[in-house]
Amino acid sequence: MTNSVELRQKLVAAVLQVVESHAEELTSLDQAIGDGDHGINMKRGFEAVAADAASLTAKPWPEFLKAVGMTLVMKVGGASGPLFGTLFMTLGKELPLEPSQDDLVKAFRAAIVAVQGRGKAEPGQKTMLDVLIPVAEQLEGGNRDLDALAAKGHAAAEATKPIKAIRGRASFLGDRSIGHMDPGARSSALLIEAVAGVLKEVA
Amino acid sequence: MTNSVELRQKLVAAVLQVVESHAEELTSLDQAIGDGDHGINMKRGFEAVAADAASLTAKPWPEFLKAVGMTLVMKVGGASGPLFGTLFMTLGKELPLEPSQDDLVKAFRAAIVAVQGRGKAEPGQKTMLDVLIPVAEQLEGGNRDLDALAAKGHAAAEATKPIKAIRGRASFLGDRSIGHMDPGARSSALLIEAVAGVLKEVA
Amino acid sequence: MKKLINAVDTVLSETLDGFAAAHADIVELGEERKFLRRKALKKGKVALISGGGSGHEPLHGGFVGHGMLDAACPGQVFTSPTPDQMLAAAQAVDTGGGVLFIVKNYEGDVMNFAMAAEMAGDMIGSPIATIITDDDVAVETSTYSTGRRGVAGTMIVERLVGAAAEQGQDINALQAYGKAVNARTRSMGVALTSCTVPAAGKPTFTLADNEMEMGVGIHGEPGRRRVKLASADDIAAEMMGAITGDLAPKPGQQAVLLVNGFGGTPSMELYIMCNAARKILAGQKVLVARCLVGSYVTSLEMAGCSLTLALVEDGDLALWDSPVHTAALRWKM
Amino acid sequence: MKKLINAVDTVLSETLDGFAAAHADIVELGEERKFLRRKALKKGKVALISGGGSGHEPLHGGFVGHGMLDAACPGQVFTSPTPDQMLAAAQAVDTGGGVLFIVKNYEGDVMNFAMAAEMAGDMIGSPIATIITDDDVAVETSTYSTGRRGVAGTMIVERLVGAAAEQGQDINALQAYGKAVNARTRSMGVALTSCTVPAAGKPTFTLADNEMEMGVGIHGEPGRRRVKLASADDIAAEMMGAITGDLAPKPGQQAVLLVNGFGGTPSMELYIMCNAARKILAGQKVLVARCLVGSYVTSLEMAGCSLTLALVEDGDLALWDSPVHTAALRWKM
Ligand SMILES: Nc1ncnc2c1ncn2[C@@H]1O[C@H](COP(=O)(O)OP(=O)(O)O)[C@@H](O)[C@H]1O
Ligand SMILES: Nc1ncnc2c1ncn2[C@@H]1O[C@H](COP(=O)(O)OP(=O)(O)O)[C@@H](O)[C@H]1O
Ligand SMILES: [Mg+2]
Ligand SMILES: [Mg+2]
Ligand SMILES: [Mg+2]
Ligand SMILES: [Mg+2]
Repeated sequence: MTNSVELRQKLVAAVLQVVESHAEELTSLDQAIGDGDHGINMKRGFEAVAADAASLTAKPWPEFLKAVGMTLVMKVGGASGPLFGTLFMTLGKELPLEPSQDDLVKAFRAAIVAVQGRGKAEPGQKTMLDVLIPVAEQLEGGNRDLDALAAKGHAAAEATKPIKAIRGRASFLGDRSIGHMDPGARSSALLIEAVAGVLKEVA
Repeated sequence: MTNSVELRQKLVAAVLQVVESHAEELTSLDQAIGDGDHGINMKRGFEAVAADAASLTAKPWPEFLKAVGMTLVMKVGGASGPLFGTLFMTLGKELPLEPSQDDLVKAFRAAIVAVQGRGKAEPGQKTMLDVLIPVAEQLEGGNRDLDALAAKGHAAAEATKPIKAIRGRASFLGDRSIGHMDPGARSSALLIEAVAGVLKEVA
Repeated sequence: MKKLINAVDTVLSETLDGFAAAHADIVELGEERKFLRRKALKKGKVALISGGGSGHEPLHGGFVGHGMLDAACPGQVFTSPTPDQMLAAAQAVDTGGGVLFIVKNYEGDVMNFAMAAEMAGDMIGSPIATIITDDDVAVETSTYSTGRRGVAGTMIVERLVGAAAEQGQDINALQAYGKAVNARTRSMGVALTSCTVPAAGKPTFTLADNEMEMGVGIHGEPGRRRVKLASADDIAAEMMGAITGDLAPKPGQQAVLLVNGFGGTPSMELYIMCNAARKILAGQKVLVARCLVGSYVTSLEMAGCSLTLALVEDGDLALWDSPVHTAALRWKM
Repeated sequence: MKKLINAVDTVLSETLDGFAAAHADIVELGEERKFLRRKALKKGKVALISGGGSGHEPLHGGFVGHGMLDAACPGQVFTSPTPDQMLAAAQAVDTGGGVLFIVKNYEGDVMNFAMAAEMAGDMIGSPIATIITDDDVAVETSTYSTGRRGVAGTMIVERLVGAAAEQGQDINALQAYGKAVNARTRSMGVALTSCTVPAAGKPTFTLADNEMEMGVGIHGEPGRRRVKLASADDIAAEMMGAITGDLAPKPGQQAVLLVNGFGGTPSMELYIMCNAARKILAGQKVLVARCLVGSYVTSLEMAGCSLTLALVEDGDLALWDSPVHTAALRWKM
């Protein structure tokens, strides 16, 4: 198995790659039911993370994740900045120096709870939570297959289409938000797939 | 022959009709090389004349023409308002109470001179003068055939196309004014045709 | 995308540089362009800080100066600014009287300002308080949703609270006053065309030649419904109807009327809308005590406008009329 | 045609009604809406009257008030007003000091104002004088042509002469001063889109998605040439190049810079152009003493902007800074 610095480098690279290659798609999704900046925001944030990769990945897991979260908070802006920032920062706060799989599953749930606290949203309101929570539940249910995890994320993102948005800018659309995939759900699924891909590769 | 009140009424009606039915065309010509208001301006002016027709046509020829000119000055605005206004006002000033054909020819020339004074333009600069002057010359040359007069006006308007504008808004276009008919030349030709038509009818 | 720009990436920085240079008598640009601040601070005065995504100019930077804001934090186009910006601004303009954030009700703005307030800790010695503006009646409120958006009415809150701050009111009084002004201010907008976020490169939405978006937000977010283009009078009637239906002004009530262009609509049309709105208000015996007509809270080059009505109470008009000197609003100085 | 209007025929009258109502503290609408006049006149002061086709708002009505114009005569959209309007305005605002017409150099405007001056006769007791503004360098001058157009620089003439009139200068001095200011003021514009005269119902011209009209006038009249859309820096370089090429400012020369939006261009882009223009001027060591950025002399909803540079001499800046209170320009009152 790769050493953990290398693993963090791979994760940073993979996440940047997926966000950059899907930035336009995310922006298009946000143009349909938001304000058309989600891809631009995510790209700006993960580019900042990647620009700082050398110093960030040298830190141990908790510090690395907290720093990634803080970078996202300070660079992404919009709604997704504080939310993804909170997700990563909380992961960092919750994880021990040498996390086990169980630690990861627990920390992921804690991070989601923090995101809910920050955004005051519930599942079923057409947000990133509608991907994060089903994925957490599958993990908690004991299925830790990485492909299945990625698949779950994408299926959950797909499943935001029929939902009427209650939170986020899409909520201003009311019924007209129905039929469109939530941009933050899509980006969450992409991030999960990217992370799963790296973990699978090094497993 | 019709009495002169009736003749003035017919002239007012004919002139209004030709301006209204060609307003869009005149505006289009002005959109190509000016500011897109010539048809609108002419229509506003001659509608005001027509609205006042009862009182205007009751006046004798000199007063009638002066009043038409003053109405145009006060209602048309733009470059064409003072110019057509001056044309009609000068006709009124120059004509005797019972004008002969010769009086008309002389007054027309005097009116053109006044228009030149007002607008500081010379023939060949792509303006209404390029219709008014050739028509005056044909009259002065002894050809008083009304159809020929109308034809001369239209031919002269057509002949403004290759001219590079030196006066009026079209002059800002420089070489790009070449190839387009001057809107004021076109409206002048139309007015001449309308007047000739009425005179022929009552002749 | 047809814009007078050099590159998509430098739109914001060049805008800020141009703005700071043009208004160097009143404002200064903070380090790394994190904020625009008022040049002359007043010791002990509560510092008013606002901010939000860019693309709404002159909001908020155009309202930095005497009688309005002490600092404004510009986010990327239509993207809320980040907490480091509010923190840097607060450090720069806090003079001991406390810091009051004025935040438009969007989840992004609310969360980023909230994180800044939480992170402030020891960095800012003074207390921090927040006013959230949510004047957009186009959004139907519901307990589950985010609530109404903060739109053009925000500038009325900034003006009145700014004037009160200038007179030395304390942070609690200002926060209470700002909330009260917000509560009697309502807006609604209509778009005739979309706008293009430079980085996106194509219009946020599309409208057919005979369509308008009624109840549009200031980011080109959709509103109540997409309908056929109507006359100025009919549009004003629907917007004012929603506003006064919600505010229920009594006959004889005084108000400030703001007819706000979205960026691509010229002055003539705004005055036609002003005329239409005033006729409606006159019919309801609402007295327009002050009237602003212009493009103050925009959505890039979107064509359209919003109407805002702010009911005024004792003292409001005196504050409104007090000296103000900002790039976009100036009188008596 | 997508506009916030009720009917093509009432665009002007409703605009004027809305404007007069919104700014009732400063202006009044004359009979039959022939002119907008300043509410409070100053006995013996030279009366400044301007006017021209509508569609350039806030020019000229937005500049009626203390320190600028005494009256403005609005013509139909893009059509110069008629002599009866100038005569009625002159009768209303002449207080014995004489009447000074400020006229943009278009044949229509020049002829209509000239006819008014000729007709004034006994109606106006005081002398009448005229200043013609012709600041548009896009038009190559030639002895045979009409000469340069009067564009955005006109507002600088109106401001400075207005300030001088307020200080009691006589009509001959004001006329000479206005001519001098005009002579050291130059402008040039660019359009990214056309505009639509309401009564015409369709755009005056069309530009492809990647084209701009360099040297455009304020009625959508074509300018020097139609070219590919360029960067803000390149556009500013061409426009400023033409301006300074003509004015030939010396290093250290002070100037007023006006970055003027044409109606459909938002604030961000104007500040980007401002930034670009200032960099060029700094390179030539021209000192921007005062800077205005906004949509002051427009062409309906046309997207684009103009740059204006006015070289200043002794006393100009003091006049510029003196109190002004109009709908569109206001300070120190
Ligand atoms: N309150 C919230 N809770 C959870 N997720 C949210 C919330 N508000 C917005 N989101 C997520 O953020 C996404 C939008 O992010 P982004 O476009 O970057 O920010 P903004 O909406 O401020 O422009 C939405 O698609 C949604 O998934
Ligand atoms: N100086 C001039 N002398 C003679 N005719 C002129 C002059 N200037 C303009 N014109 C005529 O006026 C016409 C334009 O009229 P119009 O469009 O109504 O006014 P404007 O140019 O002010 O918009 C031109 O086509 C031209 O024939
Ligand atoms: Mg978004
Ligand atoms: Mg014309
Ligand atoms: Mg956003
Ligand atoms: Mg015209």
